[in-house]
Amino acid sequence: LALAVTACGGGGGDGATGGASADPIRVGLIVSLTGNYTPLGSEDKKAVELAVEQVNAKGGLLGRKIELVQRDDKTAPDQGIVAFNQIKGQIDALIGPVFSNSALAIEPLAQREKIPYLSLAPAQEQVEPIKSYIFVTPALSSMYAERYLQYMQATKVTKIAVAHDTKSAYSVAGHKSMVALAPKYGVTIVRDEPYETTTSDFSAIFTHVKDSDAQALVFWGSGAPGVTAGKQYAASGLKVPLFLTASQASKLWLEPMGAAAEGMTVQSAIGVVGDHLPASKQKEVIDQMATPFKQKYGYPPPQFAQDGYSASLLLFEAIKKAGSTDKTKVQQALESMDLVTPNGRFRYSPTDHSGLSPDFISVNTVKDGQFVPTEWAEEQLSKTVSAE
Amino acid sequence: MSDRMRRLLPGLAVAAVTLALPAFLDDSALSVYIFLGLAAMVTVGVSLLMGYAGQVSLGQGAFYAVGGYTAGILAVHGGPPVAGLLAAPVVAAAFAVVVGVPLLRLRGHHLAFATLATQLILLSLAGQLEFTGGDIGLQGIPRFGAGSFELGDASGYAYLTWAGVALVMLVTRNVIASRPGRALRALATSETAAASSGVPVGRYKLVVFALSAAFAGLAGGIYAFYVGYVAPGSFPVLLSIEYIVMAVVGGLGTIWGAVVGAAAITLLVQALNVLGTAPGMPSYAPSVLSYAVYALLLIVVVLFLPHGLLPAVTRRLSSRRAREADARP
Amino acid sequence: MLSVNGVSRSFGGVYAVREVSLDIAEGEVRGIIGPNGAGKSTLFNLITGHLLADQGTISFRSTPVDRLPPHRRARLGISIVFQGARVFRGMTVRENVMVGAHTRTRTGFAAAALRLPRHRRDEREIARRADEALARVGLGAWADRQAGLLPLGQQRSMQVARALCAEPRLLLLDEPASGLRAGEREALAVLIEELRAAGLTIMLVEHDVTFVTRLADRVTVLDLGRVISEGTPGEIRADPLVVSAYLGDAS
Amino acid sequence: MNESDTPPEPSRTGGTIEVTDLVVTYGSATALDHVRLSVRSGEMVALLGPNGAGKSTLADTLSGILTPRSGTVEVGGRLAHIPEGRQLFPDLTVEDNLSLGGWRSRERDPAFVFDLLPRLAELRKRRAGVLSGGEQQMVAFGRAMMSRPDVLVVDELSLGLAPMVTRDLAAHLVALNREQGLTVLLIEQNARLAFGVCERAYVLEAGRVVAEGPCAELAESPRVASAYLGGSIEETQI
Amino acid sequence: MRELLTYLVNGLAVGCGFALIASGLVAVHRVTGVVNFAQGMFAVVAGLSASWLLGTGLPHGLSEVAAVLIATVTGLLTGLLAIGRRGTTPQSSLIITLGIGVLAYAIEIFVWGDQPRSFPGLPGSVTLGGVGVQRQHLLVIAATAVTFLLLTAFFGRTYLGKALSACASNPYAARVIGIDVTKMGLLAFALGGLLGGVAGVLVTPLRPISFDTDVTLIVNGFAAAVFGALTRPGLALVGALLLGVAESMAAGYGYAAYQTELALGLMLVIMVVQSTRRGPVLEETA
Ligand SMILES: Nc1ncnc2c1ncn2[C@@H]1O[C@H](COP(=O)(O)OP(=O)(O)OP(=O)(O)O)[C@@H](O)[C@H]1O
Ligand SMILES: Nc1ncnc2c1ncn2[C@@H]1O[C@H](COP(=O)(O)OP(=O)(O)OP(=O)(O)O)[C@@H](O)[C@H]1O
Ligand SMILES: [Mg+2]
Ligand SMILES: [Mg+2]
Repeated sequence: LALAVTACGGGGGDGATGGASADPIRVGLIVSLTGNYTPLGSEDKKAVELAVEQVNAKGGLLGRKIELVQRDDKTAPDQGIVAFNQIKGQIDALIGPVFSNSALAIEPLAQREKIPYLSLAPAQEQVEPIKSYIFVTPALSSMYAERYLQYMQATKVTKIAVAHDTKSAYSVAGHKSMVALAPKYGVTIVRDEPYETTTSDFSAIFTHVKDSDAQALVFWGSGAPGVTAGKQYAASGLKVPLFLTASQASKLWLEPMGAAAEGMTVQSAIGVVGDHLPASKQKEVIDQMATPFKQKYGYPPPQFAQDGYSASLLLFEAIKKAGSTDKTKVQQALESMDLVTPNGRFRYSPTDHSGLSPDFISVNTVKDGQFVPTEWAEEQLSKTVSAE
Repeated sequence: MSDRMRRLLPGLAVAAVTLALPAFLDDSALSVYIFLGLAAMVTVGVSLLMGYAGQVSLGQGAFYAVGGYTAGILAVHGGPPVAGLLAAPVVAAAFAVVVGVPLLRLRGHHLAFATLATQLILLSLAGQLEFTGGDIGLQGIPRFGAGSFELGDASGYAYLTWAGVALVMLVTRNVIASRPGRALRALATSETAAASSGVPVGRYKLVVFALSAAFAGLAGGIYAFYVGYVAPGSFPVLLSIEYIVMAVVGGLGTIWGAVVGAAAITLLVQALNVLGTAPGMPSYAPSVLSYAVYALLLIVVVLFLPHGLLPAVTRRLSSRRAREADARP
Repeated sequence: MLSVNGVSRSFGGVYAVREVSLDIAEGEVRGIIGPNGAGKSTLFNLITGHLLADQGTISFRSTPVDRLPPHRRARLGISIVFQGARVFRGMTVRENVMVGAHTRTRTGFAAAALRLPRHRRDEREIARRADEALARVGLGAWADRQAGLLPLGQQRSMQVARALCAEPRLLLLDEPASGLRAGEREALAVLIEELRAAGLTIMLVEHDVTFVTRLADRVTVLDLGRVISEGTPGEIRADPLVVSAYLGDAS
Repeated sequence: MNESDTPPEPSRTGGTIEVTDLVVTYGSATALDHVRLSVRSGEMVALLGPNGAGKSTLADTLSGILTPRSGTVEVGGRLAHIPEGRQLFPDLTVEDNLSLGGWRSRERDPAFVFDLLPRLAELRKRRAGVLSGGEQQMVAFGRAMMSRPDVLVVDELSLGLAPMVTRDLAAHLVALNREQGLTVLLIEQNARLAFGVCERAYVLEAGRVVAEGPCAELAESPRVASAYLGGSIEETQI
Repeated sequence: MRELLTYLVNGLAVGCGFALIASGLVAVHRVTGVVNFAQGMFAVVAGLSASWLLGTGLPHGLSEVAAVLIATVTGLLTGLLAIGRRGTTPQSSLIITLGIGVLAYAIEIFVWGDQPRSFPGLPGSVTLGGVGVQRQHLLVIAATAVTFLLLTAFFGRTYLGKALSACASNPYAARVIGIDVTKMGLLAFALGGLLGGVAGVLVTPLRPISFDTDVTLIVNGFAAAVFGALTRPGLALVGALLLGVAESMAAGYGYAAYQTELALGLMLVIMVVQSTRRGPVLEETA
């Protein structure tokens, strides 16, 4: 009996709130605050909270304050579902998990309940096929793949080796896109090197690449392997350049790498290199987030924070455009969205729920512990931002 | 007769409440209720395996996963859901037999490691194979149903889950209070003495291993239909450890203890999630609260109620009724 | 009944049992004595199958049992009371003894899970038999106690009850009287006499020579893993080899 | 309570045991009920009683493993305890088992034990867990001697030992008692053996002392004689 | 040939990392019979402390030593909770160490945040017989060699080491002969903390550490330790090296995607074969 009472208490709590015309606008936020994805989820949370603060400071939206209803998915799909069911009755829209397994578990429910949903997970599968209420905010790994291929074409790299983490959806998808798109850019993959997230020794990969005629090694992976491989690359005596993807574009990678990072090539979202952009709408938006974030937390916003912030801006804009929190109207507003965010300019459409294009990705080299866009990237980016 | 009634009464009362509950719970509470039931199902198996037969498994999540993937794969390929649900425990048990034949030669910590490794290997494979959907997982599992009937709403799944729990508890109770059950408890303390009493130790260990796997497999099957999605991330190794924690906290070697443990942990976790993410909490609150309070309560319970929640409560009750309650070693 | 032919077993080069041959007749009580470490318990373990012989063969009622695992030998009717306490802790005394009857019933997992009527009948029958066995060893009043908490002496008696509950044809007793007081020893001796009268074959390892002399038809003496003497209790007591190796001059 | 780390010299005056109004319980069950017992320096005292009387409980309390519910336990001098059921370190060698016996006395060299029990010298490198029952009992005895005790509590000396060995060990105890004043509390199933070596005895039943006195007197009592001195035990003379 | 050597050397280095975690598990289990699931946490605490101390400007060397000390104290505190209360069974203690591991998450996040940390170790690499090896890897190998030599000698040769082993072998008997089992257990936990700390400061420069890295560390450490039955340092080292080399070889010869399967599978096969060869074993008569 006690069990039943606590079950009600624990779950039902405030489930009765109708939601429709209650005063504040309620935005759900489900991210990983415990478990493996904590470092990602907690950054998302900080950024979304910041965006909400900023809007509320300006009087809110449609004259109403925004209130966050948060839950932790514990880096587990079933907990994501529990969390979603707990808050689905109270919220007008949802910003969802950064862990793709959780995201994919929640999305069918959100679709069924017709709740506009902005996902923080980069998995392609979320928008293939398109579900009308589901939108993705991080750049998909296919875009990072394509951007690198563009860069290679420009710098006359035609033979590459690719390493990817078989246990990470992000890098599996990135690798897949790279394999698929390479011919289009005249690039051949001469070595294909899988590894696992827990791998702590990459000498095998470097040895294999050394023995091939690859002109560059593209390394797909996030978290610890990025650092481990980076350090071992420096020790391996490998001569061809190492290309790292946007997961490494933060102090979390730079700091442990120290001097070993100098000269390495690392992709990033446009937000990371805001300082190097010409004055533009894009730069403004980036600063609008980066400055207060840095003030508050003492470090520049990492990629995940930018995803969270971008998702918030997209959602707020959609509500503004819809003129209400009516879920169908917000969904429609999202499908015709055109908005500049720290992640770049989103152009959602009924056939495109990921909205970004590779143009908003920078290719950088590390100089004095900073990410500095390559000449090619600087040129490309300034073209992109001035086109707006 | 009246004694029998007195013993049956609490059980019946709990059963009645359990049955009535889904009608009163909203969706949010229902999903907790369902996951609680699934955890209880697996934990009863863990309790049977560890508490009665003395075999440690740190990989019970593997059987949960096998059940989930079995039901999921069958359903995605258009198999009838009922077949999927029936296949889940059967395939899980068969899998347990296949790995159990070599692994159950190992004892104690070796067995614990072996089961853990089994789960790691299984997850790793599931994350790479085509037909399991790789790391992204298996999406779009249809809802459970039979013929033209489709189990749509959560309360249906709640009934299904708790029917499963009841079945699992009944089977476990019947087994432990019987000849094979006695033999299991005997081999838990002395395999040699059990063998010389005629107990086929190896075979019995295998059967109980398979039985506990079947429980987990059944839970996994229901999970797959309810969630409609299974992925390697749904069955992390930590989950297996959580089941052991549940069994120990509730009271190892008691059937109801497994359910109490599963309920206590599940509800605690939910309560802390709600509390930690409440508006106005500092940004570190969710993780710090979830971890610290959970851990402290766990430590306190294990230190001060070493036999678990349920035995602690029943002992208090029965020592009030009659002073007869044999101290356990 | 039981025939052991040239059986040897060594541990890391040290022979515990060396070329031992024995023939036990149906209904016989055979005493086995010998100094500490002579190989008596090892011999029992070879007969029950807990250890496998390096050499030699063992057959029980004309069936070779060398390849059979312990539980199969138990099913043929070989029961043992181990030296030291081997109790199933966490179970009551009655349950401990009921495990002894494992070979006498058939209920499997499926029948148990479904609570078939046969299972209920079996259960009642075993419980009754266990109580009977407990009464015979004088533990009737202890049936519902936790076995692990019994004092050592009681644990040993309980093992005897457990072995009896299996209704064995051959009963191996490894120092059954150790830890028992004079009065309790007397009761055990009476019980063994009753069992012999009922036709049970018994092998008895014991350091209490008076006890063995009283009960055994024949006595085998082991030393350093070998049989050094065999005969009636009287013959053994007179054998100078036995006196110097085991009994000492004082007796 | 009983940890006086005296130097390893064999002490000439034995220790003492003084137990007053001792109550020891296991949960709700009372194992010892207001037990009073005293052993003077240099005395050898037997403790008899049926199974479950509480003898081992008393021994465990004397060596500080169990804590009394009430009453006092005073041990003068260093106490060594040969526990029921041998209780060796099964994973360690015989030699290591013995040398650990000298934890308190800082005696490290088991040579004198090997002199006393030559069988152990043969087994010195063997893991204690695989020894035969009697061999283990010898190690348990030797381990207790390694601590150069003033008081020795023996829980079932003859358990599983061949008669010759029992006699040797009993003789050794008597010798130690006579020559070095070792105080001994002997819990023994073989009452003839116990009465043969001890001056005084206590009889414990159901946690209470029901009789005490010089062995000769107790042996006269018909009750004691029938329960503890019955016919079947091998005669043991020293 | 050069390839083989590369994989071998690097595999050994990785294995040594596992071995250091295993050493702590063995130290604690050998004395207390407890499988210390907080062992990985000690390494994490040391890694995070070292990176934090370096950040405050403390020089290398000093920071690492201080971090190891912090881990040692953490070990002691863990021991106090896990075995300090009389009558706690090893099984209960295991769950408590699990709880302490989780409690530590909260404290670590509170103190150091939830982001991974790392710090530079020995910079650069050297070439040995044509094989490039990070200097830090060599340091790990050297430290492991020293640790295991000392540990084996301590438990196998010294009187105190034997007394410590006796505590888990038969706690009752240990108390009978006058050993303070709880005190010895605490000593073991402190030693476990120290060993975990050493592992932490050595491994953190190689791979970033965050509060929950302990899971990865403990899984590999546990695998290695179990190989030595959680009591034998030498075998645990063998197990760890086997695991490391198997992973490295799998990656080197084209099975990188199946590293986990192959390495763990190999461990399982060896364990099962060992147990089969041992044949029917008798339980000890105690
Ligand atoms: N598993 C084993 N490994 C190594 N040696 C063993 C093993 N089992 C027994 N031994 C040795 O074999 C010899 C015979 O042992 P066994 O137990 O058969 O003696 P026993 O005659 O029963 O002696 P006791 O009268 O003391 O019980 C002993 O020396 C013993 O140390
Ligand atoms: N750990 C325990 N928990 C509960 N009861 C116990 C425990 N240990 C012993 N007892 C009980 O305490 C009483 C005294 O036991 P003890 O072992 O002291 O008897 P004993 O005189 O040594 O018997 P024996 O001659 O058989 O060795 C017995 O009734 C026993 O059941
Ligand atoms: Mg023997
Ligand atoms: Mg006793």
